[in-house]
Amino acid sequence: MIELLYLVAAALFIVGLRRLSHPATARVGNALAALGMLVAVVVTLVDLDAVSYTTIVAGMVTGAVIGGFLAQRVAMTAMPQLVASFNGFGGAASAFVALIESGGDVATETGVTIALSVLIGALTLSGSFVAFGKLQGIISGRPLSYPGQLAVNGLVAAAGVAAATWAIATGESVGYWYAGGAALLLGVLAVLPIGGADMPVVISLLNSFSGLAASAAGFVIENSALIVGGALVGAAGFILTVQMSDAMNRTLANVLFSGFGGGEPAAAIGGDVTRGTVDDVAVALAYAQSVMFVPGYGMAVAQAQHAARELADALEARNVTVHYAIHPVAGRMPGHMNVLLAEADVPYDQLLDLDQSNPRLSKTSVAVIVGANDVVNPSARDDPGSPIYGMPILEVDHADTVVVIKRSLSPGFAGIDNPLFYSDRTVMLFADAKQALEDLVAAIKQY
Amino acid sequence: MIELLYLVAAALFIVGLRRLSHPATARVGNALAALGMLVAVVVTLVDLDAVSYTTIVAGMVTGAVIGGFLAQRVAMTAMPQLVASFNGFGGAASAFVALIESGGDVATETGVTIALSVLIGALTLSGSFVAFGKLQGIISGRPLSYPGQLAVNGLVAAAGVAAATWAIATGESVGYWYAGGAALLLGVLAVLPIGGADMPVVISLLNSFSGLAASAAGFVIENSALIVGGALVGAAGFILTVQMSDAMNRTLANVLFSGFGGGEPAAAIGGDVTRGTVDDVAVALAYAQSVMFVPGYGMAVAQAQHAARELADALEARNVTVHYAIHPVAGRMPGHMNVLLAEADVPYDQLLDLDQSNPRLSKTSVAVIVGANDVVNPSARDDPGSPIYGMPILEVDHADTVVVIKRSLSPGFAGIDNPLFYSDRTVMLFADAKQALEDLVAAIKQY
Amino acid sequence: MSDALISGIVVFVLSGFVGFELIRKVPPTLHTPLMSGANAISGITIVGAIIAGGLNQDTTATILGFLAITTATINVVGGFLVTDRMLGMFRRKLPRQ
Amino acid sequence: MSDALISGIVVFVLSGFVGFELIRKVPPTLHTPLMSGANAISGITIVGAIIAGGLNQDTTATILGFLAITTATINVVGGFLVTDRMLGMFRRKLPRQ
Amino acid sequence: MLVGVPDESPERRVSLPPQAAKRLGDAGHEVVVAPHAGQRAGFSDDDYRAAGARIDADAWSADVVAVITRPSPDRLAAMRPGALLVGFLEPLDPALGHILRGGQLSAVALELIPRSTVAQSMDALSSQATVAGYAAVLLAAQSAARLFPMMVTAAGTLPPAKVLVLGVGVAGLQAIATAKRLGALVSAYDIRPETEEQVASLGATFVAAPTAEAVEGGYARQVEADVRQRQLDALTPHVAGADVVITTAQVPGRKAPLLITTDMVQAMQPGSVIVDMAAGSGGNCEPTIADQIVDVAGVTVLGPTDLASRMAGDASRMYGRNLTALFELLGPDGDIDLDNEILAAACVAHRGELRNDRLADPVGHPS
Amino acid sequence: MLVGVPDESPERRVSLPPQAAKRLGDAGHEVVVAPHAGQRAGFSDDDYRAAGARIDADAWSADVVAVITRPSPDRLAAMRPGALLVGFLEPLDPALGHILRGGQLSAVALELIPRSTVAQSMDALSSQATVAGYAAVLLAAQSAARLFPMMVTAAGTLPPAKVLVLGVGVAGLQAIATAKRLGALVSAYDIRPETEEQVASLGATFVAAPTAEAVEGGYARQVEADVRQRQLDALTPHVAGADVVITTAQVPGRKAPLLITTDMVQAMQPGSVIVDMAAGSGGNCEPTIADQIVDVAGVTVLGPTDLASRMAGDASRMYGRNLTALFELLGPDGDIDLDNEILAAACVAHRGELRNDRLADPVGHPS
Ligand SMILES: NC(=O)c1ccc[n+]([C@@H]2O[C@H](COP(=O)([O-])OP(=O)(O)OC[C@H]3O[C@@H](n4cnc5c(N)ncnc54)[C@H](OP(=O)(O)O)[C@@H]3O)[C@@H](O)[C@H]2O)c1
Ligand SMILES: NC(=O)c1ccc[n+]([C@@H]2O[C@H](COP(=O)([O-])OP(=O)(O)OC[C@H]3O[C@@H](n4cnc5c(N)ncnc54)[C@H](OP(=O)(O)O)[C@@H]3O)[C@@H](O)[C@H]2O)c1
Ligand SMILES: NC(=O)c1ccc[n+]([C@@H]2O[C@H](COP(=O)([O-])OP(=O)(O)OC[C@H]3O[C@@H](n4cnc5c(N)ncnc54)[C@H](O)[C@@H]3O)[C@@H](O)[C@H]2O)c1
Ligand SMILES: NC(=O)c1ccc[n+]([C@@H]2O[C@H](COP(=O)([O-])OP(=O)(O)OC[C@H]3O[C@@H](n4cnc5c(N)ncnc54)[C@H](O)[C@@H]3O)[C@@H](O)[C@H]2O)c1
Repeated sequence: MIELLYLVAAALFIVGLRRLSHPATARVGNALAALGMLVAVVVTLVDLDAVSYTTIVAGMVTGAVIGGFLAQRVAMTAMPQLVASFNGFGGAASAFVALIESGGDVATETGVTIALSVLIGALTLSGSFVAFGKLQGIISGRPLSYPGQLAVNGLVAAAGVAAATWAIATGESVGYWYAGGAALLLGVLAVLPIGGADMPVVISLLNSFSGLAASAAGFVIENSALIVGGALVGAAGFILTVQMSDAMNRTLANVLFSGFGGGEPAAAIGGDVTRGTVDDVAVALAYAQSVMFVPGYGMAVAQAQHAARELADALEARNVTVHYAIHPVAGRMPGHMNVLLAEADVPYDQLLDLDQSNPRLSKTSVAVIVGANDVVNPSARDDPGSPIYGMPILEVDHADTVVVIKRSLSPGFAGIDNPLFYSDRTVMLFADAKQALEDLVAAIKQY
Repeated sequence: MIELLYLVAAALFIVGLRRLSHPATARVGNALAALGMLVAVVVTLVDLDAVSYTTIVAGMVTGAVIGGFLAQRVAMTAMPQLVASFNGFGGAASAFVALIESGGDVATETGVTIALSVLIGALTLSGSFVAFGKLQGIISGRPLSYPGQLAVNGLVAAAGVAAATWAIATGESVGYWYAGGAALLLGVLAVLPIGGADMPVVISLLNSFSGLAASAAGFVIENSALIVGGALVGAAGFILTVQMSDAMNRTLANVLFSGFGGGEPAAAIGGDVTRGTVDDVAVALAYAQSVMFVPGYGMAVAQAQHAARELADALEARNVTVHYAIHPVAGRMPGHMNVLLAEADVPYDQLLDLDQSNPRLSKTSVAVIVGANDVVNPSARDDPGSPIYGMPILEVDHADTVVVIKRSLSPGFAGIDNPLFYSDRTVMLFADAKQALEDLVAAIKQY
Repeated sequence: MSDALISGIVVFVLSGFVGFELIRKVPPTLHTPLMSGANAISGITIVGAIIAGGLNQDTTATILGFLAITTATINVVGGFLVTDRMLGMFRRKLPRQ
Repeated sequence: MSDALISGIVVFVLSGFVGFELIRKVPPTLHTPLMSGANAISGITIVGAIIAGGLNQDTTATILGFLAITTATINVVGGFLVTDRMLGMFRRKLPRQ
Repeated sequence: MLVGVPDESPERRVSLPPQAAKRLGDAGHEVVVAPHAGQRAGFSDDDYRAAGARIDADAWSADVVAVITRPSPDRLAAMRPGALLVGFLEPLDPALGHILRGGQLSAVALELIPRSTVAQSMDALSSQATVAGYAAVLLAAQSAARLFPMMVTAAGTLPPAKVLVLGVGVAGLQAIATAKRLGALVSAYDIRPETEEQVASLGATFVAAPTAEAVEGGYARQVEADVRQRQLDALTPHVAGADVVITTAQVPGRKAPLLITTDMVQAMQPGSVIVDMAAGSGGNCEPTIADQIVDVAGVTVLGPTDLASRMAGDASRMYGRNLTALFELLGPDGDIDLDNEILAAACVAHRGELRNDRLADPVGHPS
Repeated sequence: MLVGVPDESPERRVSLPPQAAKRLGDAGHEVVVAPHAGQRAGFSDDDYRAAGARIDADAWSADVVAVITRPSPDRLAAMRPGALLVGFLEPLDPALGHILRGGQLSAVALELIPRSTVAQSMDALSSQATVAGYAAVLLAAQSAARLFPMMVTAAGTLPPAKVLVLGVGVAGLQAIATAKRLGALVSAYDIRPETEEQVASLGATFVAAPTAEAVEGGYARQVEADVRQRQLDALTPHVAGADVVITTAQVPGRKAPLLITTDMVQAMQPGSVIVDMAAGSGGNCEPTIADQIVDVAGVTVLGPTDLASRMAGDASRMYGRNLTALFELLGPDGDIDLDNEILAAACVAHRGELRNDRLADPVGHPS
């Protein structure tokens, strides 16, 4: 019976993970997975004929208090590092379980699984805490590299494997401890060289590892719940890791071994601007209440008017309110935006001029700047030294979120820099306007 | 070891099935699955310490000859019924395996699995062959219904379960045979009332059943290869069945119990025309070499010009050549199509008039008629009695495949029927032109 | 319940999940080939037929064994071959040569 | 190899397939919550910790058991709670009130 | 057969441009063109010669004489007995019958070509109305105080001009399409209910006003007085709000229906424009005077009757195409096969014998 | 301050339409308008009264006199010393200096407003060029033998008209946009290389011919003789193939560059049209005569200088917007703050003192 109840728990994990990967069902998914965990724990406790429950109760209470406290109190901005630390604890737990079992007579097969559990668990532990330190700013986010790095890591890894082999062969359980020590060191050495900006990918990979460690521990104590749950996380976590590096346009190998992705943590890549992906922007648009398109000369150059209209159609099909804000001097001739949007058959009542747009912008969820620049430059309003000071602008910085679609950070007609791009409400989507809008249309249909 | 090799076979099944569900990799997928089967069979034979190989060799040779012969010789049009018959054989095999094991002393647990295997296997066998008969025209394709049908089926099912229960309880193996007999009857009774046009869905469901039967047989002989392989097919087949009824805009329950979907087999639904789905058309377009759009008044009414352009863009991105054939009297005013396509920014050099289009149409893979009717009516060419006889038409019937997008079979301006719709090269996509084209754009991006 | 049964159930449930997750949106043109391929895989029962048929207990069992092996082999061999034939046609039909 | 090991491997491989197939294209906004949720599930090792820790062999084992249970519980409780918190914020952040 | 193309000045169009003459030549016919016949449409005598035609002042004595507008009686006198006259012959005018009978002439009136799918290639009413509808919008755009497109500019936001098209036949549809291209906000109205869908098919808005299943052979019928009044009432606010109104409503054989009264014109903004394309048959707008510019309280009312002629080149090209398609139905010497549905409908006289029913009831066969 | 709006007939536009007068009134200024000043643009005296302006024949004695074109010297004599004159003053003409000095007048020439992003709301050259570019296309479309849009019809397939725009400034861009809207196949050329992207941004094709980084303050410079010849050679085939050519090329303070020779015109198809928008400064086309219709071997060459005036209503509205934006820079009595970059650039005389550098070198500050 206990096995079948574990199977129920596993099924809940599976359904939970599936839902977690879709925006609309994620929260329920998490709850289902938690329910699965509850089932597994209760079944175990009921079935257990333990010598003493003291340790168990003490450990669970302590852990619950610490975990609950951290989860509630830590600032939202520190979430990634918190997850890293939790993950480290999970790896540690698997290693501990294996170490407990390493005492006494151990079959070779079991020895191998103990070794795997200890090695992977310890590596996860130290790696996760280095990642935590980098994200928290305790350790420098800069990639730390020195010559012969890979060789050193290889040596440490070999030492760990050797210690484990010795332990398995001789039955000397202290060998597993040595192996664990080597793995701890390896975790530190492997993560230190990776830049802070790449930490999320590293944490995800370590998360996949902690699944494998749990699975290995499951082999040690011959428990199917651990094997199934661990394998699930191991595999799903790996796929997620790959997707995360894809989203950064990197390969996983490149993330792990290049020492690239330097600078401070957070998503700040390529200067001080926040760079978004098509998917980021698509989700923001799909769940927005109102969207304001702000076309400029770049829309004309890209001939992106039809794509803009398509995106607007896709959003309206999701009950998002859409308008277009036309600045009097957008483009390169009077009425430039009008002629293009009329060609794309945008209804006239969606076109707003400056006076109509600005009051609306402060109530807009997302302003999408399509190849405009000077006409949304806040220095015309804020910086008396600017050559365009005094020109009325479209105050897109009053919207909740600003998405800027252009190919680079280069300036527009007036040849001046635009502080909007560096605002923390702004997400830059660097691409040709037509391509970006078409990609957004495709992406939105997924959500 | 044998278990691990079975696991390899299972992995090959999984990878094979996954690839089978994507057009570009389907054939490789099938090969991988076949390889998995080979591994499983070889492993079994090697591991086997059989009393006699005669039966085995004789059976395998006979089966291979029959199966190979049928697979090579049967006409392509008879494929669905061939699959049905193969499926029936599979179900029979599982039932036989269970029956062999039913001799001698049998534990209750095993008895249950034997019963399941026999019941499901026998049901699959008879159901599949009824489906075969309906598709082959041996049995009438018309849904056959009589009052109290469900009650009768319920009784037969109850009898089967009762016989099986008796067999399990008493250990009388003949009870399994009775149960199998009842299941055979039930298979016939359950499938007979369903119309010929719905047979593909029924076969798919029975296919899922034959997986379950194999899995049950696996439990009987405690063989993990059968359990895994059977469960895979059971689950995947079920999902496929649901998708197939979705594609017909029906629920599965509706297919099984409504007796609807009458008429002859084949995809002929709603008269003599071939009705296509968006996905059918999308695949045909995605893998075409050249596509000719033929717009008519319906494109104008639907204001589908932008959607047409989007679809053309999506096709061109796949290196499909796209043109538009404009008939002199398409629409309701001279130049009607021109003004709309110019609005959608279709390049002038893609617009062909009558004289330019007709030579090209015979070299066109797919002609897509977007809300045109009279201007593609072959009776203007072929039927001297037609009121429009003598008017030059766009000879779309010279293209390899013709897709007609309109809302119904209603006639156009001239008020006359159009034989094009009933041609066997023609697929009708009944929908509003704009909606259909937008759906096609979305679908094409999947392939 | 026997251990074998329980571990069988675990394996069965997990395989079922794999099967469910495996099939994403399939284009209708592939419905029949996929069904046919899946059907061929369900011929895995051939392994059972070989094992059971090889035991060679009595005449009935031998006959049943022969039948089981034959039908299962038809399903497997015919199934994979016909799927391949369909897919071959499918590929060729679309682009015009 | 022991039967337990073999059936363990079968279960492991099948679960791995489920895990691989489970994750389709995930929107980047969900990357962190999904990672966090998956991490909480990897806390299933708590079951192992309870079993191993409950054996209470000697002092080292007791201490290790306590540590294992504590760390695993932190992972489970903290993990699920923090995921829920993230997702709650995510929902609220997007549509403006 | 010998086809004659007379000089129809002051008409700017020519019945057969050089391209059409070439097509006829290729089909084995001979074409004789009066000197300078094509000049006002941009075709020189050399172009005709290059197309294989003969330049000769005596184009009237051919087997078939192709004209655009009805010639004066003295010109018809130059035609030889039994010859065929083709063109817009105003077949309702009883004077016509008299001349044709006297000259023993055959005649095909292009106005009577059925508006059916097969006959569309000969439908010169359609081809000329297409050109006229386009020209009407250009004229309106030039005469209006407003630019048609919406423009958000540094010198203020110009809203799109509001264009109202009354009568959605061939010319009306073309006017809708052209005004919409230029960026105007277009609405339209016609008495025939099926035009609602046609208006939408060009992306314009249909104005809710009474419609009636009032169709004969595809043409509108005259409507009852009470419907007329309800029409006017419903249109009044739309006319008042429009910057440009283009009217095209006609009922064959009758005076054009009145759709805009002087009061309604006065309610419009100064600077607005009305182009009344029905001016030739009395006009849809009360103050309209054919071919004059009338100013009503700052509103410009134009009644041009020569719109197609203003684009004489393309208009002649299309007309020539219509005629060559028609000529394919004729016998070797221009004989008319009265069993042919299209010719039977459009032939008003056969060798001097008047086909009176056609003269009396000028509405063609239902398509 | 008191703003005067004189009657400038025969000019059809008016410097301040009623809406602009109302905006000035709301800002605390007084506006005096000469009787019938707005009539030819569609604005009645009553409209002005309703907008709060005073109708008075003596509009010349105001603090600020707003004109469109440069007034004759005798009219300027009616201005009071120290008053400000604003409008298109043709600042290059030395005669202007004489008058201004004599009358102790201040003057702002709108031609000299810098073409920069901040000054765009006062840029009357742009607003009037916008209207003119649109009007030029309407004029060309009416004069051409071809319809602009492509039409596949039962009366044959009409190919789209080929329109070539030479000079892609404000007017050229608007001409491209308008011709494209009407369905023509548009190509364009300008000497400034950055216009290639601008042409593409309207969906038209750039013609490959020599370009040069020849820019001063956003304007084109005159180019060397060899470049000029290469330009002509490169343009020749494109001009010959065009149904319509619209030329807009100007170099401030110089005669307009010659882009089309008489030979090139003769190589065009009869029935083609050239609209030369640079006719006022000598024309881009050799046979052009300002404000006349010239026929060169069947090609119509038009040199209208009053294009913006033809759409007097909207042109005046935009001009009025430009002026009210400019007036916001002025002091309470119309004083000019010469520290303001825009005013410093455009002010040609300050209380009779000529700002000579501006008169000598009329090119504005680089933006
Ligand atoms: N409206 C008029 O009448 C007129 C006339 C003359 C001058 N101007 C001036 O032009 C400016 C107009 O402002 P604006 O905001 O419309 O334009 P802008 O300030 O010139 O900026 C346009 C932006 O579009 C981007 N872009 C260009 N091609 C693109 C492509 N294919 N895809 C995506 N982005 C592209 C460029 O950035 P990347 O290179 O990074 O992509 C550029 O920064 C004003 O300064 C105005 O004064 C206007
Ligand atoms: N070009 C001209 O100058 C002119 C003028 C007058 C008359 N005509 C005549 O009009 C005809 C033109 O031929 P055509 O082939 O263009 O048109 P058609 O023969 O009138 O057929 C149009 C088809 O479009 C379909 N349709 C309508 N709305 C639709 C929508 N929203 N989505 C999808 N389909 C829609 C209709 O079928 P469903 O209802 O089943 O959807 C209809 O059968 C000719 O007979 C011609 O003689 C032409
Ligand atoms: N079969 C074909 O291919 C074909 C080709 C061309 C035209 N047609 C048909 O021929 C018919 C006539 O076209 P036309 O352009 O010569 O028409 P027309 O010039 O005779 O009249 C113009 C329009 O005025 C409308 N009208 C008449 N009285 C009116 C009133 N009181 N109020 C409002 N509108 C009024 C008519 O309905 C018509 O649409 C149309 O039905 C058209 O679709 C058919
Ligand atoms: N900053 C702004 O917001 C703003 C606003 C309006 C105009 N502008 C700029 O002002 C400048 C002038 O515009 P404009 O319309 O008044 O110009 P313009 O009337 O002086 O000249 C018209 C065009 O003719 C071109 N030209 C001159 N010589 C030529 C030759 N030999 N061959 C071909 N073309 C030739 C010029 O390059 C110019 O594009 C442009 O650069 C324009 O972008 C800027």
